[in-house]
Amino acid sequence: MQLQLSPEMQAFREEMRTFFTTQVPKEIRDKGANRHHPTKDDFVTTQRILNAAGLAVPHWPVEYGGRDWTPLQRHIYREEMQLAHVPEPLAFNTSMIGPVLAQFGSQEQKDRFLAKTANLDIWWCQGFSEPDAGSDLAGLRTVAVQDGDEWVVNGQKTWTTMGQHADWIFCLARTDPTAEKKQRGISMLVFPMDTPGVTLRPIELLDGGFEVNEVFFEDVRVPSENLIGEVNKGWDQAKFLLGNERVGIARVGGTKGMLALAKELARETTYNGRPLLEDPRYASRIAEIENELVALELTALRVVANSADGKPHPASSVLKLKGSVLQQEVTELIVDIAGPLSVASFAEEGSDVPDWARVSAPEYLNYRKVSIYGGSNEVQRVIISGTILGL
Amino acid sequence: MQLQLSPEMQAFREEMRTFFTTQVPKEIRDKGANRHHPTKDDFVTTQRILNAAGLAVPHWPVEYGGRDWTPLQRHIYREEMQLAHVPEPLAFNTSMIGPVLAQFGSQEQKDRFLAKTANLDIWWCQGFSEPDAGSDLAGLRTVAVQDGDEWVVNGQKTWTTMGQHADWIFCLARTDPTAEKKQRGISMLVFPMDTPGVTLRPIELLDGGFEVNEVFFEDVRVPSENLIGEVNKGWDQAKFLLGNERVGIARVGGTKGMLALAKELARETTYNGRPLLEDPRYASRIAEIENELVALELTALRVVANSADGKPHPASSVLKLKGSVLQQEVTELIVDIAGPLSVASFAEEGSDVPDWARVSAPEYLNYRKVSIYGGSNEVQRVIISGTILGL
Amino acid sequence: MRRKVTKTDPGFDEKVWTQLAEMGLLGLPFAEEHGGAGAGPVEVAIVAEEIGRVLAPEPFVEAVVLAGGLINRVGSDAQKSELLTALSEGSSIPTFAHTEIGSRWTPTASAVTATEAGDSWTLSGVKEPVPHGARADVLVVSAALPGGGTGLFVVNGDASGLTRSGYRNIDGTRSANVRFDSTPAAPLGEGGDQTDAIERALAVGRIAYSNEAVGAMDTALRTTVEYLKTRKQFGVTLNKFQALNFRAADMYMSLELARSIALWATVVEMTGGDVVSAGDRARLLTSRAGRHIGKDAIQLHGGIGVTAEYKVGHYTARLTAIDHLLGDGDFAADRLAAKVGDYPTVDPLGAPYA
Amino acid sequence: MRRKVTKTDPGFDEKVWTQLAEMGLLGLPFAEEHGGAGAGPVEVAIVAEEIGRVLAPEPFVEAVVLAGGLINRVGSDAQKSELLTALSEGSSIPTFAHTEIGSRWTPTASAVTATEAGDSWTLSGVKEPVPHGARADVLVVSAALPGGGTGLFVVNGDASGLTRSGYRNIDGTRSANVRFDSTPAAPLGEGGDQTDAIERALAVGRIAYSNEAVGAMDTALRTTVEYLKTRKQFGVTLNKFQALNFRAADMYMSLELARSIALWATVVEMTGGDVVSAGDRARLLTSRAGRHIGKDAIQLHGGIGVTAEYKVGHYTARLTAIDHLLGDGDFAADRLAAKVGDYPTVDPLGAPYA
Repeated sequence: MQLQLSPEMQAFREEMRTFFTTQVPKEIRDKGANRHHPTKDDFVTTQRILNAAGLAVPHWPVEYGGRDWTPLQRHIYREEMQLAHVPEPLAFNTSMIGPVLAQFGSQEQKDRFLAKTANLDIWWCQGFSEPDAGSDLAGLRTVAVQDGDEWVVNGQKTWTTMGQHADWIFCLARTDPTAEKKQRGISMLVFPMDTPGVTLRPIELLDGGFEVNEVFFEDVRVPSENLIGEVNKGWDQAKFLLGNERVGIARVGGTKGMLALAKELARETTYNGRPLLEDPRYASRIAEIENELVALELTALRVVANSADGKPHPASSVLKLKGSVLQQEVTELIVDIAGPLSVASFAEEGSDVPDWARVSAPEYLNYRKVSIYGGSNEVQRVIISGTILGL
Repeated sequence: MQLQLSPEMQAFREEMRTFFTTQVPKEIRDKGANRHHPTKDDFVTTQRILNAAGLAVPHWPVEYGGRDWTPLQRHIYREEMQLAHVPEPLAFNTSMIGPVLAQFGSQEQKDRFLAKTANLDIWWCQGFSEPDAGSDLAGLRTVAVQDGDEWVVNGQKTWTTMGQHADWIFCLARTDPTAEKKQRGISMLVFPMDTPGVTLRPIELLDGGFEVNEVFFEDVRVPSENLIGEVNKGWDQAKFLLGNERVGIARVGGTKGMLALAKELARETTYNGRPLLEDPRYASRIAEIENELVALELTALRVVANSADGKPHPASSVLKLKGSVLQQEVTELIVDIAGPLSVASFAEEGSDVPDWARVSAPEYLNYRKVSIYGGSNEVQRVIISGTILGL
Repeated sequence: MRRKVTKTDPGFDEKVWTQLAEMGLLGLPFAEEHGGAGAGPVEVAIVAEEIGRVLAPEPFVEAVVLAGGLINRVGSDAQKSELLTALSEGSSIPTFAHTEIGSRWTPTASAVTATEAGDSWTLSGVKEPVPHGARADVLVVSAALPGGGTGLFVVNGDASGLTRSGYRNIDGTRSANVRFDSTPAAPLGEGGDQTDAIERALAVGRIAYSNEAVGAMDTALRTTVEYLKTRKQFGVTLNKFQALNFRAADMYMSLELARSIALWATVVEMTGGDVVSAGDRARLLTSRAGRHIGKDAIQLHGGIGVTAEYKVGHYTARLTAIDHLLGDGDFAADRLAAKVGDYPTVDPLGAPYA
Repeated sequence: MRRKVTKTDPGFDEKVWTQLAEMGLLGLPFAEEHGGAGAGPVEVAIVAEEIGRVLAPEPFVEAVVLAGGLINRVGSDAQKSELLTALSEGSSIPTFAHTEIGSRWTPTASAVTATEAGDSWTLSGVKEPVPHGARADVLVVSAALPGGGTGLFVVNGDASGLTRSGYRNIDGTRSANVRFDSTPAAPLGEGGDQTDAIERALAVGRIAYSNEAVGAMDTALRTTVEYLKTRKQFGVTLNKFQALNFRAADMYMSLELARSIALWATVVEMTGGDVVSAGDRARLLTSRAGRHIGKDAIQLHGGIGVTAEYKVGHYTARLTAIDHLLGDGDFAADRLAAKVGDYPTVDPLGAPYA
């Protein structure tokens, strides 16, 4: 029952907190605090600072820059980073393709990619989802056909987050269309985004931003050495990768920071002369969210303590589910604090609407995604009822 | 868009209100107001008063005591009755077997039963549900085998409400076990509860009361003339009957009365010297329930206006669903108003806990049933998504 | 189509606006002598619901119900004749400039003040966000009066000392920051304190928005149901997943309850009942229902639901905007809660429709 | 079995109580010199959770944690020695007589007043409902002091001027109306105002009840899951209905979050943190979770869930009682809400465990 930090871990936490709040440029962290998306440069700058300090890929094998931390240390590291509004190391690099390369890649592939991946010299994007295969990943239709020393890839991916910034893509393709089970006959290929035949179409989201893309492949020729792991065994790597994706998905630190912001905003916003923070309804709404957040943080710690050899504990579905709900509740709270000002989302110069109120509704709408991506909350309920409860 | 009462209907409502609040003994209505169950005598006394005034079975055919009212009039009649805490005419008699007899019975059966059914000279109970067939009514196992002029019934029923008061039972039994669809081969039989081979076991409920029973049939011999309608066509009658069961299930009048009581209790109950009714949390909780109740009442009126020839509008599932949820919310509200006194459910002489607080928790627990019986809320969602939305 | 229109100013289609005028919809609730059609709240509700159903970006509720409604109720005959005729013809679009930074749905004004000099009035201060405030030809402005109370004034779009900075809202419609600097203004009607008229106008606006929201929720639900029937995942259409169907059933329940109360509030307005409390009731329930349906419509669609390229998310965006323009659900609940102790039961069917 | 035991007074099994004493559980948190085991809050939590898991009607939290805890914290050495030894041995059951008709979970008393005459004290007034108040051998009674404040007193079960009327509670346990009529009483410990000690005792009681509730919720969920796996309807087991499985998944989520916070509050108590606020946090979440799980456990069972013959409804009944004995979720939420502006974030992992 490890629900308190030891003095060592308190010190470790202090160390992380100090690093993040002093070594990462304030202007980058302020953007996060004010609910603005980091730019590509912000991501790169931050990750290189972290990498130089050995803090970009602590969960990787030590030989490639990892730190051999306990799950608890990784947890503290992640939460402190979120709390400090530090843009996290690019998940596609550090949580997805990096660990896959370290686990499944050839020595040549490791040497070629891992250091650059850790330092964000290569910006990776993910080519998994397809238009007709959302939650049903294994239903993918993109095909790769062998032609001499090359694979020829045709098909379409979607929901490719920040694909517009990416140098390389890691991508699942069907390499054996005759396989009996649809999970078999899939392989993982990596290739540069400027390979001939690759085109990218940004998808505008409800908040007016462009963070996801469609990626089209038309006779894209990929050298055989760019296949990761064994041919037709790509599903193993996908499962390994998606398991990592759920780590840290509770996002307690990030939500805490948002809730602290909401308190400040509710203090500054008045109704009939009284700050909303003193309105029983708002105060109680904050108290309820905050209390669930406490419970979520403690649950995350229990999960961390019980997770063996990097495999996600089944209860991590609870973290994803509740974590996404709480994130959404805080964005909704902030829209409500903004009240009539929340409509003014794309206000320009000449407007007196404060910035936080302008971004409130776009963020609220954008955050609907957090219960959809990375395994929708419906998928999490399937996991909980099936894997945990045995239903 | 008939969301207001015409002067004629206002007058009709006034007439009903006056009758119920002056002709039904106050001591009986007070029991309802104080959340106590009516006794058998209360039911009988009330129904005979109503019947004498032509108000027990207004929805029946005119020749058997009906009033040829519009759906709106029936709606007003029902709501006013609930609002006045009048024990409603026994549903088993007036909404279930009565209409079935009027629709499917032989002339002999009508003459034999209908008048006594309207006047509660016969108290009927329902033998539909079985231990292994709850929501899945058609899965019933009770069998009736023909033997000369008699049917011999064996099997078991359950959830037989107020069966302990009943003179007769109407009951579904499988009369053709070889029928292809399980809905076919079922017949409806009626017989006295004191027929040899009928035994009854009361089931204690969480509130300590006995309102439902198990009924066992062991070689119960029923004369052939007691089969209602055609043999093996009992499912038609069951569907007809269950359609009627959902009428009035919104229970707006009853819930309104409970909410009015809750307001009074919240006014009398103080915390730190302030009535709970002035506590923003309680006031707001009451306002939300009350507003949904307004919406439910208006929706009931829309459904009533659109229901053709007695067939329930599919949206009546909304009434059942929301109606049950609101009933439950009010019972929960009253438990919370009672606070620490709510535990004292079976307090006796010598206790200072007011009566309303004593009955609050038993009623709350007992009311969990309203989202289960008469087609559970899950069944209602199946109906809405399937029948209305076409999913 | 809508996306294209809302990407460029004024955020709606001027041609469609002209068509609405030709169909007589812009003068619907006004007297024939003022160019109107002399129709009632029920007809207005039908139009508002249709606006919501197709997510039309044209400012029907804002111009006709809110601004037009105030002119019609408070304005002098001359003002009605001029302004309502022009509105009905489609030649002049009015708006109600009332919201101020820091005000939360109150019927009073404080950031804009009115000053009298001789026979004439000027206004100074800032209103924001003002619906389609940059495009509007004429503004009905609430302002703090020198002797207390809140007055209503008419300001022409080309008045001196008027600065307007428009922008796009979350739902694709437009708002503006509107600055008054000793801007000439004419009192609406007889002048004086109009707090009650504003409270009533806001209530009527809440009812109209409730009807618009019902239309939007209806389409959001229909779109979702259609998606569940056709979208395949794991080899079957989504409606094979009972948990999803049940959520659609709950959305239907929310919609029908909201529809009932929006209809009813419209009838209350028509029959002269307590429109302020009916407006709160409609606002409360359509707020709760709008959030429920708006969120679940996106969730049941999955990723496509949050894109700007697919329609369902825009319905959620509009529902979110409606939810905050004239008061959110909590605001309405608090106002109703303050009075629950005053009566034992609500009788929505009885006169005068309390 | 439990039904039979709870049908007759004292509502629990005296033999089981003796066994609990023999296992050392009744003296768990007390010093060895007072017959106790010298264990900490964690061990108490484990027992409370087990009590909840099997729905034992024995008043462990009421006698050991609440009454025993107060005696242990406030009592004199002599009182501890006498009362805690007797409690630990199972020979004397104490109770905390604190709740009054009209009090709602406050740490103060007003309906029972204490009067001093010479060296001795008497109490007059009524306490109700007092947990197992008719059976209790000794009562720790809160009373308004002559000079203000709330004191704590020890009253023997056979004291003069003591009238006790016991009855059955909704969950099968017992309460009583306890009347004091110039009843002789001894101050607990040094006497004087004990409001803070009472507030603390209530907080520790809330934490213990949270652990008991977690145990009860755990069984309620397991029972429901088992039912879904085995009960057939429409020819298949209920777990073929995704909508039902999803509800079980949500129940699991509620349970695990509640379990985390109950564990944590126990650790806060152990390490000397802010036990009052931790008690409120645990109370809030276990209240929300208890209602959610209690209701849905019945709903997913269908008709059998509301019968007294099947166990699941009794878990809901106990959860309902726990939810109202020392403060409901709204009560806890209001107390936490009053302070949310005092700090930016909660850090449950840092000392002193705010």
